[in-house]
Amino acid sequence: MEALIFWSLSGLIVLFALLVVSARNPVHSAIFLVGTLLLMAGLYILLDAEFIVGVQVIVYVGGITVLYLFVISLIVLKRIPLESTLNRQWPAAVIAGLAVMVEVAFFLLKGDLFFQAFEKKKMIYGTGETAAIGRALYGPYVFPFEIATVLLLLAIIGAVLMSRKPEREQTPEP
Amino acid sequence: MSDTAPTPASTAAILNEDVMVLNMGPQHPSTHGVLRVILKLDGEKIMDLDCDIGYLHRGIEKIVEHRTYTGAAPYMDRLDYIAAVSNNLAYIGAVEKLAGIQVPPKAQYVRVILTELTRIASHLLWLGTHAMDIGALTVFLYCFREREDVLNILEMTTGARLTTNAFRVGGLAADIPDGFAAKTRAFCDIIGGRIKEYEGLLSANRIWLARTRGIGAIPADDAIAIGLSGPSLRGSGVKWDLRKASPYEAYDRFEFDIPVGANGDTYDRYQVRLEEMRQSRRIILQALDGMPEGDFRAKVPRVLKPPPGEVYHSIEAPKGELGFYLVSDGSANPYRVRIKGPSFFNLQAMRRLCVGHFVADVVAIIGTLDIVLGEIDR
Amino acid sequence: MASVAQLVRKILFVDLLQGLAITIREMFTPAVTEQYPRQRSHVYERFRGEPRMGVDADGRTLCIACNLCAQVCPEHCITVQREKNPETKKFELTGYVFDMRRCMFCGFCEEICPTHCIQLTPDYELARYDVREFVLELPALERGMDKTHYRK
Amino acid sequence: MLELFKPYTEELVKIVILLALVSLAIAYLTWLERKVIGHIQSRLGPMRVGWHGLLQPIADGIKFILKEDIIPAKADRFGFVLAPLLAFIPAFIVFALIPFDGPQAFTVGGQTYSGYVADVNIALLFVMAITSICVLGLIVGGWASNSKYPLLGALRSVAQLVSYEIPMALSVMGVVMMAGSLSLVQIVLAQERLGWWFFLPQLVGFVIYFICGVAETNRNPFDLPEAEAELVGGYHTEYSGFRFALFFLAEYANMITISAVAATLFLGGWLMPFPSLFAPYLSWVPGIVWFSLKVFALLFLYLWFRGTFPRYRFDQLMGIMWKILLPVAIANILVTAGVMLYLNR
Repeated sequence: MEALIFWSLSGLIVLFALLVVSARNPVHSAIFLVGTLLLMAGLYILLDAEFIVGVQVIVYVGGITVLYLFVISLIVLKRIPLESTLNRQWPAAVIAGLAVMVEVAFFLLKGDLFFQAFEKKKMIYGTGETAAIGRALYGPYVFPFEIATVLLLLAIIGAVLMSRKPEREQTPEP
Repeated sequence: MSDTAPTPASTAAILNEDVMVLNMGPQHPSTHGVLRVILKLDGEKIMDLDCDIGYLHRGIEKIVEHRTYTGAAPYMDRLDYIAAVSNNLAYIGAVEKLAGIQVPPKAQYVRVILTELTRIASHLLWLGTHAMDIGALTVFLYCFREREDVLNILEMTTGARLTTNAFRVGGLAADIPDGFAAKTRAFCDIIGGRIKEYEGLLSANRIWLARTRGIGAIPADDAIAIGLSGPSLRGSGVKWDLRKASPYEAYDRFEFDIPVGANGDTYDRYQVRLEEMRQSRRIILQALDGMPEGDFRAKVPRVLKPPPGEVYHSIEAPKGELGFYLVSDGSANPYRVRIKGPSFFNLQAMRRLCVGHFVADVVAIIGTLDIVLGEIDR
Repeated sequence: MASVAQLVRKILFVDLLQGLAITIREMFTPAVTEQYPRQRSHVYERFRGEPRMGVDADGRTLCIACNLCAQVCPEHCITVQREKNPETKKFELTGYVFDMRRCMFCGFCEEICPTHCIQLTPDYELARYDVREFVLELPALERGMDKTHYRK
Repeated sequence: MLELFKPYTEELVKIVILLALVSLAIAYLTWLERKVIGHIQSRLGPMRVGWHGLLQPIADGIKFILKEDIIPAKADRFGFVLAPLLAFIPAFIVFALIPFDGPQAFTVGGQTYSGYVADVNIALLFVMAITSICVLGLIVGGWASNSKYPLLGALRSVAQLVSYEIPMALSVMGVVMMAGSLSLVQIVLAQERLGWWFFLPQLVGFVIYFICGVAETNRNPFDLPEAEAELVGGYHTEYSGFRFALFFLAEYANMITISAVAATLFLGGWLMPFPSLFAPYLSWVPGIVWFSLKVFALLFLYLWFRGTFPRYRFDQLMGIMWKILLPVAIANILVTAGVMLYLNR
């Protein structure tokens, strides 16, 4: 049963990923991206990582792709012509893709070490998954965690500053 | 459309920026008829707007040139169809002025009662639709419930609910029916409490305050310059009411106050109209108490041929100054009829009130101006 | 002090609760709805609805063919067809057409009629499927239009 | 293949029952809304189809199905067809996680069954996650209609829903901290152990949650995405027939979800009120009845609000969220944590 679900999910993920890059309409791409991300959440369920499932859906589907869609629909509003997805950047994309594949292959073949380390951590921080993540984040990893929050805060402030319009003269009051 | 055209700088900004042009109307739930507002938006902020009118043009001013003086009166009901009695009064008053007809006091009192009832009905409809534009559905139905009482009184007295054709040159169509006074008093008894009810739903409500305070504010000078009249003008603090300034009918015999606002924003206009309803109630009760006996109609020749000349007669309609300019060439038909409708002038303030606010405020501002397209387009 | 009280009221949603109290009270007051075909609203006798022509006790028309109604009608929707009787030197009615498509129910005709023949009656259910049915001739005016009284 | 599903028979049966019940509940929620608002406005609401309009929802459903399916010529067909489903399906998935009754709710043939489909240990997080998917339906629908009013409505709704998710998630954190679990069943059991429902200690959280819930479901006074006065109909202006019905059903399903989650988190789920007082007399009442009563009370609040309040403006809405709800929710978490630390010292 599990294998069946795994393989069907994986196949669908690959299919949707291909659709994401091949769809001409950016909104369609975003919709397929949602499908990909949701199916990946399915994989996490198979791994018994429920917390990650929730976070995956909230952050990626409910947050990030929604913002993608938000921005895309604003841009499409201005009638930017649809472009083919195969443009001059394709050699770079091929190289990047190959690099990722090599990485994945490496972990598949030699990755046991990392996974063993993770198992150990799991034993240390307990089995209740959400609580374990919380203990880990506020225990040994509190410093990187806080660094990440500060970085995100900076990013927000930067984004706000950049998106602020230059002070235009107000519409004159007659 | 108005004297408040944008400066070239902001026009350029409109052309260059990412402006979305949004056609609001002529079929739109909140434009109160067939008004088309062309909005130029930056996001949801209004950079500029233009009102396109004329979708309800019927050429009433021309039509009535081919009607007799008396036969033209029903057409005036179709101007501001929400306050048909007021239109009728203004037109009939103009004809009487032109022909020099004295109206018996009883007719004058009944005219005052019916006109003030119409003012309440008109303000009720305004309040209901205005509140509904801002999202308060329920006030709309409460207002219509009370308006129904007014319409019943009108139906009982004049024979119609909306296009009443209430008055005749020289007085009334018929004497007041039995039970008129009782029914009117009964209405006056409930309306005070009902106005309190609307106030309970709106006046202190934080959402209502947020949506109306400071929205569409216009100082008194600008309001006068644009030509606002009626509650829209009084909201800005100008104490100008034709019932006091140049009393017609029997208004000089009644005691009432003219409510004025302070800031000229949507909330002030709302308060002014609510208070006007109370004052109208006061006038109605005084008129009922002091109702004189006598004829309800003066002797008027069957074919009315006023002497050549011209006349301007204006009254304080629920929406503002409603004036009729009549030119007579001595025949049975008016030579020229020109209507000064308050809604048309009040609509001029749209751009002045809206620019810089949000799309959602446009509906609030259209609502607060209390326009009726039948009168704007004529 | 007043502003503190105001703030407390705001935090406790006093203004909103006031509105909620009004609506819940209204919820338990009887509705004013009239369920139209089942209940008919009271129509006052002055209501100007369907036009009718009166007849006397013998069933003869009250109309004296004076043509005043046709003259006073602002929309010219009345046509009085009449002939002068050479013996009595009086007009006699030969036909009467009331074009209700153009009628705006102003009531001038019933007001001017010297014999109270033409009347606008309180009947308000005037909807018809065929616009030709709105051109009424004398028999229809005396008999009344074919009524469709809506029922449940 | 059938063998594979054998272990899940209980769940499948429950899902079928749940789908039927929830669909019925949604249908009658529309009836209830029309009735309640009708009476608030001194009207009667539907009266013609069945006794007091009781069959009205069914008549409406038939009407929606029989209506012509219109897709605007310039609309994006793919998105236009997909959007109602994106809004509708997640709204129904959530019900699988809601405990309508306790772990030993029914006894059928000597075996006890629980009053929920699944007890997931991150159920609350999952509910939040699934409801956040609904947003996609709105924005895709608004965009795919290729019309200005729906697009404005969609942009508003996305900004509104994404923002209000934040204080909403924060407002329930106090409950999670007090219960020590994200599982909805465990949260109710924690309230049973505590002896009082969480809305007393977490009153602030409850109020914030409910306000956010009203905003999340686009209901008055936060119904800007579909503010008919300004935007005609909002993101579903161009929709008609059954596709519109799907959006409509999703909105009402979301209302029920929000109320059900609120009842579970703050009002003790299937628990009886004042057990010391009522337990001797009312212990025969199944927990699902209590749960339904609580959900109904919250739904009535929704309808009552709609019958009373005007509508906020968009910028004011965002201001409320960022300037009031978010800080208060965070303060609520800090205070709860502080008190808990003090008590557990």
